[in-house]
Amino acid sequence: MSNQDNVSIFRPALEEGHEDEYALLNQIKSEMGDIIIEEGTYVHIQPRRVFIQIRPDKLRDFVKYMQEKHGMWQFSTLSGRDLGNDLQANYHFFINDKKIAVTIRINVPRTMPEYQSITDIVPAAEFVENELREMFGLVPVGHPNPRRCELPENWPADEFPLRKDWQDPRGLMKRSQTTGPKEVK
Amino acid sequence: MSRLGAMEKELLKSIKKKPATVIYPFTKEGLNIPVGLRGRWTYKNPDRCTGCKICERVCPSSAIEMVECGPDDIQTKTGWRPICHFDRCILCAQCVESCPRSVLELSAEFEMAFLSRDDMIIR
Amino acid sequence: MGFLQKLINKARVKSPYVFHFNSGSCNGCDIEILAALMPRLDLERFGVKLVGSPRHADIMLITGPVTEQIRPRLQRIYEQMAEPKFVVAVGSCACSGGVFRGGYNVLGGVDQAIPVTAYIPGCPPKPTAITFGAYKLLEVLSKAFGVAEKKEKEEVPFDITAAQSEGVAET
Amino acid sequence: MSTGNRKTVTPPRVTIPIGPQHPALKEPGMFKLTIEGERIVDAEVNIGYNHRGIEKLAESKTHLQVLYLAERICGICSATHNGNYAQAVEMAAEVEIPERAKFIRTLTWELERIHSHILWLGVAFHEVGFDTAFMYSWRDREIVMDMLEDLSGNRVNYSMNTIGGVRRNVSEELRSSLLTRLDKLEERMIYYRDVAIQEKTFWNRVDGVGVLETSVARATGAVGPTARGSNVPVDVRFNDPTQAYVHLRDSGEFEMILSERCDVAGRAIVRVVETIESIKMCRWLLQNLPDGPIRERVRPRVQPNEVLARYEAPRGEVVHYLVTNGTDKPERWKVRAPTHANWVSMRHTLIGNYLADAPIILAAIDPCFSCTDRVTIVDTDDNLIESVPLDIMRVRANKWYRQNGGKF
Repeated sequence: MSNQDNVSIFRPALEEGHEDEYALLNQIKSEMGDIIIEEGTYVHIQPRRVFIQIRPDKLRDFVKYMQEKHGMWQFSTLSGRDLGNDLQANYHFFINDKKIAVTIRINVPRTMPEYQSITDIVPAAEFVENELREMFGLVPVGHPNPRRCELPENWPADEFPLRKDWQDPRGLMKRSQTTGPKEVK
Repeated sequence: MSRLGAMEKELLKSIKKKPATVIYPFTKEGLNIPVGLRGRWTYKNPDRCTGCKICERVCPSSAIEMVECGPDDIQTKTGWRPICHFDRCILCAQCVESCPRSVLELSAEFEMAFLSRDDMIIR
Repeated sequence: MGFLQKLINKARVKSPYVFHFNSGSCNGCDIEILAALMPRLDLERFGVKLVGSPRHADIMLITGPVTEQIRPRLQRIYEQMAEPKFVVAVGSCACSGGVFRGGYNVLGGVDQAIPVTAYIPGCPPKPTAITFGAYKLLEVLSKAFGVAEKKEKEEVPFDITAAQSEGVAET
Repeated sequence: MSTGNRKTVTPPRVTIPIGPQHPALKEPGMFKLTIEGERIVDAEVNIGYNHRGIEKLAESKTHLQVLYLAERICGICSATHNGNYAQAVEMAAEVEIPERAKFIRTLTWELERIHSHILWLGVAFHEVGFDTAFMYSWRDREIVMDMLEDLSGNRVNYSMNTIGGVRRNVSEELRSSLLTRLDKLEERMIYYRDVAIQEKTFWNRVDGVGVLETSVARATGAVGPTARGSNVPVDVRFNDPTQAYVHLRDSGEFEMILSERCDVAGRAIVRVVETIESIKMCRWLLQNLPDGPIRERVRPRVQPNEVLARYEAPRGEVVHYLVTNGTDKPERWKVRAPTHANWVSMRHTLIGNYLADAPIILAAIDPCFSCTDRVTIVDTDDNLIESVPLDIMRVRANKWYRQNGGKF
């Protein structure tokens, strides 16, 4: 699935000093255990950080469950990662009452980078889901307002600059390393 | 909720006050020029420079370039010396901090305006 | 040069109207331009006025490394300005791209899109540096237009180190 | 039949794009307002004029260089991104920085908040046509700018933080001079609080304008003073404290500023009161400044890790998601700036208000703001295009208020 470098980035915390986080994670595991993927689910060594990896097709169910059961209404942001064979979307939420930041992540295969959009249940995700589609080519299916938001209008639709294999085919990065004024008509 | 007087008192007070404006550029009096202001990049102590290229490597905007010492320069150990393309310099002073022998400095000179990018190379 | 033309040039140097354009900058230079127009350094003493439309302006102050999205708009606005027009690049980004050199969506400097008259380096330049830049540009312009004043104003010599040891200037 | 000749007069629906030009301040952005008569019925935000590809650029730079790149994301919250990135790398490397460094870092952050809020206050005064107070507040902003310049050596991009601590120490002399100037600043800020609340020139223009209900603010993920002005208790300084905020919270002297008003006035009050609170925090930090070293050596290669660093910037929550991979360069770095989170809620604050209020509502979220400058009015019926600079728009707005509001 994921390449070897990414396995080692997980630095789980000891139970001691992170009781609240473990209590939350264990409750979620007992109630929604069937959709959680153990590999990327852990309590981070930093205080108040929980990372949960779930099955991509259950994202909407899980977000709804978290909103109803745990009062998770504060949405921070959405970030993508390129893992090689997979693309990853990380939804960063913050549970304001328990003061715990929850990151929900899904891995989707690079050949079929599609998953269900959550903009209708979390309106705040509208801009960032658009941004993720532009930058990584991760398509949120069912997004109510898909449009270009960050990249220029003349950007080709099949180029995603933040993917690791984007090799700058038009020499844009070299062009901006200017050393003197350009002759303009 | 609303009442008169919060603003009017202040307006009257300011009649007696000195004007807040500094009459720069005719005089620099009244300007705040603190110690350690990060201004123009200078190659201050060329005799100490060894040409180690650390400054070139740490510069976030690749403003520093190492060139071979000319005949008039003080010859460094490796035969290279830094020059600064000041149009790219972001005045972060990381080169000053990273330099092991305090060769470089950002001086307090802040009055800079150029008509061409070629004039902006500091040797 | 006719008398009328001379008068117009003189007026132009005495009171240049500036237009400020952000071509993808971080706002640092923008607030410093604004700070130069505020009570401390009141750039309006030189007759400099910030206007909202490029059609009214003589000088365009540009900040930022010129992103791909803003480039056609920048060029269009430059074309809209009436002759004679001058462009001042304020800040390192506008001069050369600064720390954003090598980005895929920036051009790296205003001079990659439109001709630039003067560069003010600094990240961002202090309001005093912007004032100095404006002052210097006016000097250059008045020479170019042949309306330079005969007698140069004498600058009061000022010792920076003395001011620093005095400590903080009172506001 | 008489009814056959009757004409129903509906106000024409007109779309007004605002931007992307702006002679005043901030990022180029574009707002498409759809209006019926004087009412805004829909609003759409277009961004991307300022996209510089920072996240891609960062992958080719070392952590130390990204620190300076991060600083230049936003010139008004430069210490925010700079410090938050430094703190993210420290968390990833699992390094604890010295106490004194934490205090100085927090002090820079808080001073920056003061300058940013005074800047906003000035802009808000300007947007409602109260230029006297605009000039006054910018004059007094120079006090805090000088403080920051004395502290760091630059007025805007402070470069105070480095990985493992801060770069400059606070001398005893500077400390006492900062404390004196904080007193002066506090006196001025209390005065501006009174001006903001009691001057009807300002109050009548912001009272009940741009309402954002608490529930909407929660759902749309509003952050910072926009959310706190709608009584949503989000403030990372108290909810998820790092650095010296842990001590500030534990001292119990400081509290989160909330307002139940939900309108522009609420946001203004939150900001002004927060500035006064920030001044108190700065004083507390300077008075309790511990002794010791100011930096810790951190090896340039950072172990593989992933961190989520959060900090409350002047405009709201900043999130840096950093993945390191064992080299001296970041593998992935995601930045969420606060204004980005506020775009979604902006639509709701605009809808239902008068066009005349649009500049102040746009300014009220402090949207790295200057987007509001040149306005193009496009009449959908005959494609008549009229270009209106914001200052003319502002004059029209003031005139409209004189005719219809009548409270001046």
